[in-house]
Amino acid sequence: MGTFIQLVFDGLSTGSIYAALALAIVLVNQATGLINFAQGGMAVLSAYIAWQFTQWGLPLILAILAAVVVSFAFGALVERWLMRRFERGDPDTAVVVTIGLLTLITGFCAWLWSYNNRLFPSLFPLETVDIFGAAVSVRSIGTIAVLIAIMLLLQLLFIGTKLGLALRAVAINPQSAAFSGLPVGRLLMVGWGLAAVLGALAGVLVAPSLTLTPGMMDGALVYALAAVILGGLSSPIGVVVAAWLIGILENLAAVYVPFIGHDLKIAVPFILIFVVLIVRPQGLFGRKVVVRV
Amino acid sequence: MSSAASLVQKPWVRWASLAVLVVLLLVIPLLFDATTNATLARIGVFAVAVLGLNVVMGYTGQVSLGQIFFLGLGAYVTAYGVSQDWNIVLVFILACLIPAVAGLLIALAAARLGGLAIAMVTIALPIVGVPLAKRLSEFTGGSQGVSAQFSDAPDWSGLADDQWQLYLVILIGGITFLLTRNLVHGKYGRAFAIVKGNEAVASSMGISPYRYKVLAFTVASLIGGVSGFLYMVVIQYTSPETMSFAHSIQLLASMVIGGAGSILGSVLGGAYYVLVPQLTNIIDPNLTALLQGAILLLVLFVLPGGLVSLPRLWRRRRGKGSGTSPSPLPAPTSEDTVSIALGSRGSTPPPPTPPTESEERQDT
Amino acid sequence: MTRIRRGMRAASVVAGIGIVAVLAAGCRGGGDTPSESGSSAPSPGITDTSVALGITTPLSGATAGPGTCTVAGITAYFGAKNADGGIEFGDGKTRTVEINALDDGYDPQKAKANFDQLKDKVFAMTSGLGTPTNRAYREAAIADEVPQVLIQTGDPIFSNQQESPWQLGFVPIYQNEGEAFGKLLASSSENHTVAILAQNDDYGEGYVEGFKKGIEGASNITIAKELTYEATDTTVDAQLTELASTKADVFFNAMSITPLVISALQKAQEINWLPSWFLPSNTSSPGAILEPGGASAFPGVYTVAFAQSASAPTFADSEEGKTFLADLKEYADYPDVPAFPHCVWSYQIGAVLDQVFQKMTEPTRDNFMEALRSIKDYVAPLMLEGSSVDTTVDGQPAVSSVIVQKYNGKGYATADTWE
Amino acid sequence: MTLLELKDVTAYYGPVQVLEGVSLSVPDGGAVGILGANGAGKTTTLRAISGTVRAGGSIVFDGTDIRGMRPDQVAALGIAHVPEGRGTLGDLTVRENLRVGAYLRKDRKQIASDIDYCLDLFPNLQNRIRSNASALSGGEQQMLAVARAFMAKPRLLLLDEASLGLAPSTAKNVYEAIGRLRRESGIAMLVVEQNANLAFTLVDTATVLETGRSVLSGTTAELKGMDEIRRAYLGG
Repeated sequence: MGTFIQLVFDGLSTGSIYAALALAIVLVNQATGLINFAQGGMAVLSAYIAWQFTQWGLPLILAILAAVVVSFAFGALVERWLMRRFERGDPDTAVVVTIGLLTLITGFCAWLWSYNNRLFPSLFPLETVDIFGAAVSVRSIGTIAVLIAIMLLLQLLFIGTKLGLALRAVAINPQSAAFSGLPVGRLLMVGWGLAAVLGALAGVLVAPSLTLTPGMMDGALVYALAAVILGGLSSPIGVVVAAWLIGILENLAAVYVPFIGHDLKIAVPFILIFVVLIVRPQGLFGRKVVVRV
Repeated sequence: MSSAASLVQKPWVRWASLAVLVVLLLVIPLLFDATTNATLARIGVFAVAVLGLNVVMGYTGQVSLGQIFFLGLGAYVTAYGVSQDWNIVLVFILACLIPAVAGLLIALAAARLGGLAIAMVTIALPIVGVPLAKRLSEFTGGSQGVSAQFSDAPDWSGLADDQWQLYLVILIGGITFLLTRNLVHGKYGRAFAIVKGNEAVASSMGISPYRYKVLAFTVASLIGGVSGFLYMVVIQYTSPETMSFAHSIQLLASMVIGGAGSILGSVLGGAYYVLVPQLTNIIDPNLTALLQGAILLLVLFVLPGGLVSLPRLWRRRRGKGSGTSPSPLPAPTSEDTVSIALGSRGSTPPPPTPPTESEERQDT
Repeated sequence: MTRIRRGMRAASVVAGIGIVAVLAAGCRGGGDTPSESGSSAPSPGITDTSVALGITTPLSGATAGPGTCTVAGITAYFGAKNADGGIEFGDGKTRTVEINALDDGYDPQKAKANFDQLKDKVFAMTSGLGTPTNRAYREAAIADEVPQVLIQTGDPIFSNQQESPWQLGFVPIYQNEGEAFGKLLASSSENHTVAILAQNDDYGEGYVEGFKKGIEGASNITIAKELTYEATDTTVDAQLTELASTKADVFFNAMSITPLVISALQKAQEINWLPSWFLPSNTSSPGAILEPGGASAFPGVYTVAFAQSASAPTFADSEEGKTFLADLKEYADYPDVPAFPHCVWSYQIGAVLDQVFQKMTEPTRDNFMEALRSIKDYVAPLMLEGSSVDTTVDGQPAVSSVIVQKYNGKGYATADTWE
Repeated sequence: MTLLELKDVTAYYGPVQVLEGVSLSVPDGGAVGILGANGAGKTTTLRAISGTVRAGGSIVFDGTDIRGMRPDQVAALGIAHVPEGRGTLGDLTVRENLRVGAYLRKDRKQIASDIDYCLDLFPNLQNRIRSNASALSGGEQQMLAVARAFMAKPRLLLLDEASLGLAPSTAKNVYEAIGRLRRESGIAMLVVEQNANLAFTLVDTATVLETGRSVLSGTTAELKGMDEIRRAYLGG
């Protein structure tokens, strides 16, 4: 029985890595209607910036805060000078632009900090705590806790605040939003800036266990996309729950389903998507979109 | 200026240019050394792969990130066929059919889903394909991969291996391009375009989006199989790494850079896929990712419609210069109004880039 | 005829121009046809004053870390030698060594393309990382008679002279490392149950195959469970949990991804499963892996090595270690301590080639291969005492003898018996 | 006191000139109609005012020249534009659409009571308050568009073809509600409308456009009296 619970907790902490990235992807999608393939790359860049600050002697907390501020500015500038030109064009081109941005950022990190592994200090100590017979490290509990906080904040932002509403209005119809006085340009920049902040938090949470390399988040990107689709593009809570589900079911399938095993467990999220979307095309929690022709 | 436009309409000019192209394709392999022939052959392989992706993505508007899986599958079928000493023509047919059947089965299930979900299902193909290839090692040679020597030049041809391989690529690739051109310029192509434009409108016209999406996927995976066969003709070795997810993303980028939804764009896309890594290797092998990202963004900035829109853009710039451009009254596209909405106060907005046909957005 | 419409006209004209333009960009490397390498005519890539070596290796993508090292080490070694005037060849001429490295991003077709680019400009290919990439141009290298030697892959096919006359591996084949540890474990007096976690490719399979050969016939060793993982996985926690449930007292670990080994060491402690560990040579460095992983918590951590680990604390103080790090910084623009062993191995490959060049009597590839296969009992720099280079044995790479080491909290010490 | 003054306003779509010279003025609290055949430049005139198309000539609102300003800056000055096609924010609920309308306002309590006022003004929206705007009928979306514009507490409302695509009875209801809105809030209005009869129930004066030029203007009574106006627009 201990193994089962252990696998569930392992799944939760792995799922949290995917969830953190997925939240950033949802935020960009809600604010600009785009799927940002470079979200993982931007998270890695933020983690490198935080790492560089620690090398210059800043304590970890301050380094992370500084990196968060720099990431916000970087996200806003990327929107203004790069993405703005493609937001209203052909969506395939916009996706490839984000792929170009991902390659460029990975190359930039490799050029500045090399492909050598960098050890990244963790906010949380390594000790473990016993929960229902499963040993769970304080670090993964910390990651899950921070993640839940971000998720609730994001949910509040979108449903409760004027800014969240404005971001969504701009994504749906920027001209109509402008007629109500919404400063469209600035809001798009804020949307990307906030997503970059989310990405930075994801990067900083994950770097201690994955060690900092330019391609650190590439593996998590696919899982994050799966979580975004499974959870529904419009619902932060849905995406986090979907990411946890993927993490847990992946582990359980690998151990308990004979055919799958650890090499094919990566197929689990896709089987999940298939089953769920056949039943509920808008995802587990997304709102049903009725389009009148 | 207008005489040049009418010159090109005359039938004999069309025939002459076609003849020139055929002669060029026949002579080229004999002109250059082995290295260049090998590069050209690889461009041919990936031009066919990008062409397949264009059928399902450029022309039919469905997002597919799994095209490299069908290339890998075609390559494995070829390698296995050669290792069993089957007749080469049978091997080629299987290399086309098996991926096509796989594509058909996947499409039958996936085409029902919405756009982003189809993208996710196609992402699963390379990501699950690599560990699966390792697991089925008795067919695929597992992680060591498998090589297949079957494309050396026969003695009667008097050609060097690289020339023979390039001719094979030109012959098979050329036929694939011709058949696909006729498909997309014909009845099916129009149906694909309508499905891409608006599925609701398509079904109201009696065109079932589901049926044409499945057809597009199946044709794309068949062409993927052809490119897999040609991959083995040229590289003569394949391993699970061939169908890695990173390559699927690069194929998508090459399709867009070449020019989505265009036959010539597929050729340029194949050339981009093969030549850019060689170019970055010349500049500085340690900066591959930085340079490739920069080149990708630079091209998209200058040519959002891809390389294939270069002649049109160049003609328009020349046309605008002489001021007599008879451009029709452009409808107030969303770019004009939105760029004004986003632009800063008082600055006259950048001249609205006229939307290429792939960027046309209905102005709801 | 109606099929040939306006579209065809534009396509054919521009395609013709397009192909010619593409050629101009593509064919700048067109050299002369390969000269018949007669007994005395010099092979390509070598002149009286210099020799060029070619490397195709992953300098981008997931394996760029070790890939960059495969170039840095050899560049550092020959950078230092070139600074002292170059290397005195067996034929009396002193030549400087030039390294031409190209990135293949661990993609077989790019590796073959890079080989096509380099084969007429370099004397020999060397030091490239990866089984699929090296296999991709193996047949072409044999057909063009271009040496593909001292490459960084443990795939046994490259060290079989009958199958690969123009090839030779450098690092011990994976089976050797697994077998050495298996024999040591079998020599222990008590009974042991072993849990195995191996990378799902030729690397992992080779280690497990060798280990099973090493414990053949040993009644006191039983394998409790054998699992695999994917090189692209972000974590192996689930596998660790499953293996821990077997309560095995020895953990045979064939993993080549540094972050995953660190997280495995941490995870085992979390679920308080404290077996003795075996780690492969390229993921056992004290500084980069054992310290962050908190390895001192385990009764014993064994590895197999033939070269010193760059991040071991004693390394930086040793004479050879200092010169290595200095050369790396000055000639290979690699400023900090590498987290991967491939830098040290690449440096050693340079040293072995140095010996071969000194034995060559003619500037031809055939003569080079003869000299290459005649190195015996050569202790390259940074090698652990007791291991040496021996290229004379068919079926074995340049380095085959390996020493089982035990981690003593700071660095490694040779372990002759299992106490 | 004139609230809005247009003098010889020109406008271009790319290289093509659409407005050659439009002049009109809207008194404070007044309601002016813009009549004209299809393509006369009615919608483009409103776009020139709200800054969604490049314009020449002078456009002065309450003393400040607003030509060349961004749409959101024009909106911030108190001009609300209900665009052709209504510009509904489909994925947002009716309540969320109304809250977006009040984006620039800080008075939270007043916003809540204004929402109730809108629901009273347009009863159909009352039971659709929670559903997505995309699920509303054409008439309901038009009402929502006007309500959203009102939520910004503008001084001038630009209405573009409010009756387009609506059944005659629905169009009448919408115009009655707008008439009530004008009486109770005193907002000035500039109304583009094909259906002149409907427009005349709301506006005091009107200007007629032909091929991008304002040719004549007058009170509703004067215009009704003119034969060519009756023949051209009133089906007389």
